[in-house]
Amino acid sequence: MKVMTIVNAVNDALDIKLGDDRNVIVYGEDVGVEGGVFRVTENLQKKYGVERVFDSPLAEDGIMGTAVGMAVAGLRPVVEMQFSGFAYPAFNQIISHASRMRNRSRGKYTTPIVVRMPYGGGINALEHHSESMEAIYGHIPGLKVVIPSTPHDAKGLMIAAIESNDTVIFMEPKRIYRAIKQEVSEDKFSIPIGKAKVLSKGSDVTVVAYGAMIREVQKAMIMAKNAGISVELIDLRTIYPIDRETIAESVKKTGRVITVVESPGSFSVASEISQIANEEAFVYLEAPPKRVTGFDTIVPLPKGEHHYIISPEKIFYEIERTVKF
Amino acid sequence: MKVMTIVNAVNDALDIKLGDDRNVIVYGEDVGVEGGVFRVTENLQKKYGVERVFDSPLAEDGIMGTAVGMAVAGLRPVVEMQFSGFAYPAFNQIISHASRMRNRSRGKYTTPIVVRMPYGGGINALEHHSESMEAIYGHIPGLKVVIPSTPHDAKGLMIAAIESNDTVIFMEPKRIYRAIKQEVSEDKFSIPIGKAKVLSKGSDVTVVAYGAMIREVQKAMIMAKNAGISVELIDLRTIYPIDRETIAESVKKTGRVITVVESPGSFSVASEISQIANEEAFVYLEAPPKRVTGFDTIVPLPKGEHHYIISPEKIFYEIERTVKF
Amino acid sequence: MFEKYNPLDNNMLQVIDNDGKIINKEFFPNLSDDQIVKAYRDMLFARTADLMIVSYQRQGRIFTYPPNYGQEAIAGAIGANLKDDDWLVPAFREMGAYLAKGATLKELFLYFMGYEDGSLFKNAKNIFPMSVPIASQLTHAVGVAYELKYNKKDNVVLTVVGDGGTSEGDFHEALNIAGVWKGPVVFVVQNNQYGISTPVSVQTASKNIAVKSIAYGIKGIKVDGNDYFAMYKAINESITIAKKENMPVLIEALTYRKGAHTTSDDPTKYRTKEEEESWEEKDPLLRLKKYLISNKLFTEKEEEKLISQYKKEIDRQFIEAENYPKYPLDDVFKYLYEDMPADLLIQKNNHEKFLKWKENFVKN
Amino acid sequence: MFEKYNPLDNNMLQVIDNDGKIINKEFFPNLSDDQIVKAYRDMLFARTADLMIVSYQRQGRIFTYPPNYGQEAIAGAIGANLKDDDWLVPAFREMGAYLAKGATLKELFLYFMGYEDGSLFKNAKNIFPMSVPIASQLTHAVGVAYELKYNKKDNVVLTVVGDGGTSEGDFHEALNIAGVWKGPVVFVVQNNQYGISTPVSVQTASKNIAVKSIAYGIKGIKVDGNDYFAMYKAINESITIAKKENMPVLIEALTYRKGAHTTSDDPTKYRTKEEEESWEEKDPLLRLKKYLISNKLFTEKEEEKLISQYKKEIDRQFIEAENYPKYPLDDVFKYLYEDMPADLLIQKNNHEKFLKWKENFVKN
Ligand SMILES: Cc1ncc(C[n+]2csc(CCOP(=O)(O)OP(=O)(O)O)c2C)c(N)n1
Ligand SMILES: Cc1ncc(C[n+]2csc(CCOP(=O)(O)OP(=O)(O)O)c2C)c(N)n1
Ligand SMILES: [Mg+2]
Ligand SMILES: [Mg+2]
Repeated sequence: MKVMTIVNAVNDALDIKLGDDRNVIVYGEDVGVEGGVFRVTENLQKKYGVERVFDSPLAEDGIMGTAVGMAVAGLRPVVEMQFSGFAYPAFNQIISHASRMRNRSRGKYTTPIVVRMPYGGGINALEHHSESMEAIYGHIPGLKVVIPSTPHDAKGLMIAAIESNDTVIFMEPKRIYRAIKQEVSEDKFSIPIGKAKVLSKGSDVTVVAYGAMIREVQKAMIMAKNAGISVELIDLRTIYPIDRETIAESVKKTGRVITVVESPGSFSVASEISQIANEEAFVYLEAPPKRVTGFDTIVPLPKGEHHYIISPEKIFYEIERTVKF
Repeated sequence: MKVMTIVNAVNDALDIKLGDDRNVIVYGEDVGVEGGVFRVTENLQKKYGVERVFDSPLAEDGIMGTAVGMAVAGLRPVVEMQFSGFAYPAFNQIISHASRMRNRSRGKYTTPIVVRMPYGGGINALEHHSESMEAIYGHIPGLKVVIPSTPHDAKGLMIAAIESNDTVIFMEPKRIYRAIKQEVSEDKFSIPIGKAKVLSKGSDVTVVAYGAMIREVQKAMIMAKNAGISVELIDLRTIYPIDRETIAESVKKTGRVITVVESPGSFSVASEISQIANEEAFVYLEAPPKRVTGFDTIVPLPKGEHHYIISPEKIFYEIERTVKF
Repeated sequence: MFEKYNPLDNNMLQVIDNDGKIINKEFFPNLSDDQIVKAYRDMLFARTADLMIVSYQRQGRIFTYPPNYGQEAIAGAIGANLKDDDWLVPAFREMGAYLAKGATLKELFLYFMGYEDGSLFKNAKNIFPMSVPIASQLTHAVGVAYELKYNKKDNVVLTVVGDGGTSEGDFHEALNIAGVWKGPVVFVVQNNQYGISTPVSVQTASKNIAVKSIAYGIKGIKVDGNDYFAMYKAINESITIAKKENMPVLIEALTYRKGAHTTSDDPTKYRTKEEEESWEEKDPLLRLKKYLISNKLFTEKEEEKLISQYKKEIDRQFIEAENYPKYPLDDVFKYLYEDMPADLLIQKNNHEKFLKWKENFVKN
Repeated sequence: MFEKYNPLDNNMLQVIDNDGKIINKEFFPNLSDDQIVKAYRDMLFARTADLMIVSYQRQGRIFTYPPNYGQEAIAGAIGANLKDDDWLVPAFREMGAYLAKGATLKELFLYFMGYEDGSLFKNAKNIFPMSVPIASQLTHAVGVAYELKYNKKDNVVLTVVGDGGTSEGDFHEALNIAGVWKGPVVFVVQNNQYGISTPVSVQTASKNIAVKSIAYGIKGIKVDGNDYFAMYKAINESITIAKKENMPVLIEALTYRKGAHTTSDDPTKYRTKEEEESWEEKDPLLRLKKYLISNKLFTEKEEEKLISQYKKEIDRQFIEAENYPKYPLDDVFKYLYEDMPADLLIQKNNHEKFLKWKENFVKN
């Protein structure tokens, strides 16, 4: 066991997979010499050489397109989009090829690609550096979309992502890249993609969240506890394929569900979770499925970001209202 | 009044706006000489000249980016993406600039752009020619997303879109491009963006749909009528900003809501409508808000498309189940 | 070759003239008479199939199809040069190359009839499915080249795009990255002078397309795409250089799309009869046939016989394709992921439940 | 100029050497002594501000900032050439050009402090906000050029991008479309040899960046970006040609980013001291100052005085920016659409309700 941040954990996972599979290739903007602007790929080029870990030209479409080609030819590329806000030039390759090659070729060709991208707000960044567009990826057939919330999960999910023969969009909550430290096994282990995790058992209300929002919900849960409210917290971990079962089971028990996401609320993961509750647990619902989300606005620049960011108080406020409904 | 198809109606709207505003510029792949692969821009180049209606290079990113530049400089570009499945190279310009320039420049610069794109399945097309990705655009702050279902609406909404100072994604249901004929006024008129329309009053269940699905719902409504079920049909017309009020009012009355969309169901417009029903009319709900959608798969090639396409029977089946819930 | 045909001078590699006469011995490719005859027969087969497909389409027996008519020398030369383990990353207008790689007509028919199964190319090695989003395939080829280089394979990847496709950002990113990464990749631009209705003059103001290689530090050459020998030679040398020097090459193959863009297109809307006619004598099959006949390698009679034989074969495969089993519901779901997610299974099951209900409903 | 400095020959336009001596009279720009002194003072102001911003950042008083250090001649020459009604479509590392167009330092401070208001440039005409997604601004400039041509305006649009940005598809689409549409647009590539940690050799294998103009049928030239006179001359002539002939021009300005990529970057990770030092004598301010001093137009004393005067002015504006009013909740919502949609209003109202609740909650 070793104390790791999410940065360390992802780095460790990449290290392990680079070590045990010669087909794993890591590239992207500044991931080689520099080790990534967040240092997630630090030291990997030194250890595995410039052929396996390298800087690409500043060309996201090209990064993604070459990854599709490499993957079809048998490699397992793990590419980095420097920020999720800069992944859009790669969108065509993601939606038109990476997610479709398997289906298009009736399984003859697969695209075992991991697309890493730091996402989310709360780091006082410039425009385009704070967005959370996971719902868009979730809506694209053929993709898996994974978001860890802890170092342990980041490592296990990253290993699973690299070992998956499907394309995985691996979104890293940069706000907690270094904020959470945890003892993580140095061995190779993986966590199944598509399985949510019940982080806390509770009886009054189910809260579904993921990524950096988990920590905020946990803060809100202290307030809830003081108010005598028992919260069941589910860490979704995978946006798609979504774990209906875990959500359904919990909502059937609590009769109430709140989803907390950083993104704009309309057409968000929160809307989806609510609808799953409708479909799976309607007769159990004692209050409307609730969403706590960002506004349907652009994430403001740092001086305005506090307005946008979801506070523990806001989460607690909605928990209380939902429980009192 | 004149009998028009949606193709005619959009053409007429473009004609009127080209006629009354010198700043309107129409361009895209094959929209000039050819008049568009669906003939939506037919004759416009002849009438308004090659400077105002013209063929662009095969470069969607460039089409969209130049439109942003033109718009900031004072023009009102109406660009065509030949199919919505080929709009993804323009995605970065849409999400990073067109939708943001106004907010970024604190209102100093606006981007009155209309992005026309035929979308949707049911025309026995090659891959990428049948998709419905409106939810993705709906999730992007700063965009308006419009989908007409009749020639009359197509004309009025297109005129409103061109006159709007915001960027409008105007998605045209190509399956009914020529299938629906309707008397439409030859005068200039506009229909407000953001307002849904109640197409049929009913009391047992609310069905929300748009685009080519309206006609399918109407077929299902005949079956429903035979089964003694009274359906209230809402044509959403605008995906964003969404008309909560009209939905809320109807669901409060009927207590039941079904949304019919062609896209994959997860993270779809249907999930959003259900959540709006939860938020606005929870205590009135007598059955779980339901979605009738495409599968979370890639639209199959023509020989498999009948599996994917939503039939009136399927809609009726879900109406009946919801009413009997 | 690349020095002599410097695209900056707008020179074009040509080996035979419109009468099939050799006008450029130096670059006549190293091909036996048998190989040349085979090349012609392959092109003839492709053309015969192409024309038949257009008429199948008119009969409503297949959906939209992009004719290859007039461009067969390019696909032919590609197909003749690629080894089994070489990769082909196609666009969608190079049937001859598919067939040479081992795809069957039947599969192509299935594809245009609307079955994904038509993209499987069961017995063909190292060939990508057709790529519909213009130019998006080019970066795939660069990724494949990376793998070939990484694993020190003695193979090449060849990819194809149209003149219209050169306007896309993908074209730039692919060629630019290829220039930096190096690797055995050959880019062939089929410059058929139109992207649907849009002439190449609307696509770019560069002197020609081959010259764009300069922007990427790779080699480039403009070739008469209707001259089989020139195309064969250019591709052959490019493959050699690409493999030996890990040097990407851009080939502009100048040709003309004699047919419509697709079966839903009407070219009379945007080009003149005169223009179309001016290309008749440059027809790639005509020119090669003239060469063969004047060298006593082939006769019109043989051609007639071949065509009727090909027609039978093509029809046989077409009818096989028409009798292909129905598209099962399962096939909509089962190829998206290695393991079908629970959500998809639920959706499938629900749909099957509905289908059962529907059977009853329709009965009543 | 474009013939003499053909990028194919890898020639570079230079007017003064490292000692500030004129080595190329032919291309010495038509500038009065006063204009030259003003140019130097503007560059000095920009550099002084730049260095102060970096130290403000270290003090935690602003957020991430991309230093211009070492590249001031390019922005200076741009700024000096653009008229009020000309358009500037910037990237984010050309402060001098912003200021020349009428943006204030205070606004730039606000931007880097995290206010969108800092992008408003209240009194500056025809300048786009900074563009963070690399290279995405280039097509905007082409659209602006379309408008200028369409309305027969006698103006130009100039846009800026980095060497890294030339790898993006946007670069290609912008220059290619500009070549086809023509129009008065000048593209300036600030080739500072790095995109964050990535050297330009990883971005492209082309001989230089100016040579990429050939791929688009537009004019191109490579210029010493640390030579104010060369930059002025190149931009001036390019603007003339762009306006007169509707001919787009690509200028590669060769320079060196003496500072870090941004204040969060540490260049020692990826470049050597020797390399950094080798650029010291090529510093654009140093060279221009040598010219001025040897021509008796300026003294070190004046410089000292100016710097201390500038520092006061910069600090004044900085403190003004620091005292800028709080960012109201309304500002998050009100600029997205011309009329606020009902949904946004509801979201704002709900949030305000929560804030009221929170006040109480925090009290208890
Ligand atoms: C990204 C994208 N945009 C638009 C289309 C629609 N489209 C199909 S073929 C075509 C023209 C292609 O021209 P070219 O590259 O010259 O190839 P050709 O058809 O002439 O072989 C267009 C615009 C598409 N398939 N993909
Ligand atoms: C599309 C996009 N991808 C990645 C980034 C992250 N990023 C910011 S600056 C930069 C390097 C830019 O290099 P260059 O174009 O040479 O400009 P310079 O910073 O040297 O002025 C990168 C990769 C971005 N802003 N936009
Ligand atoms: Mg073409
Ligand atoms: Mg740079």
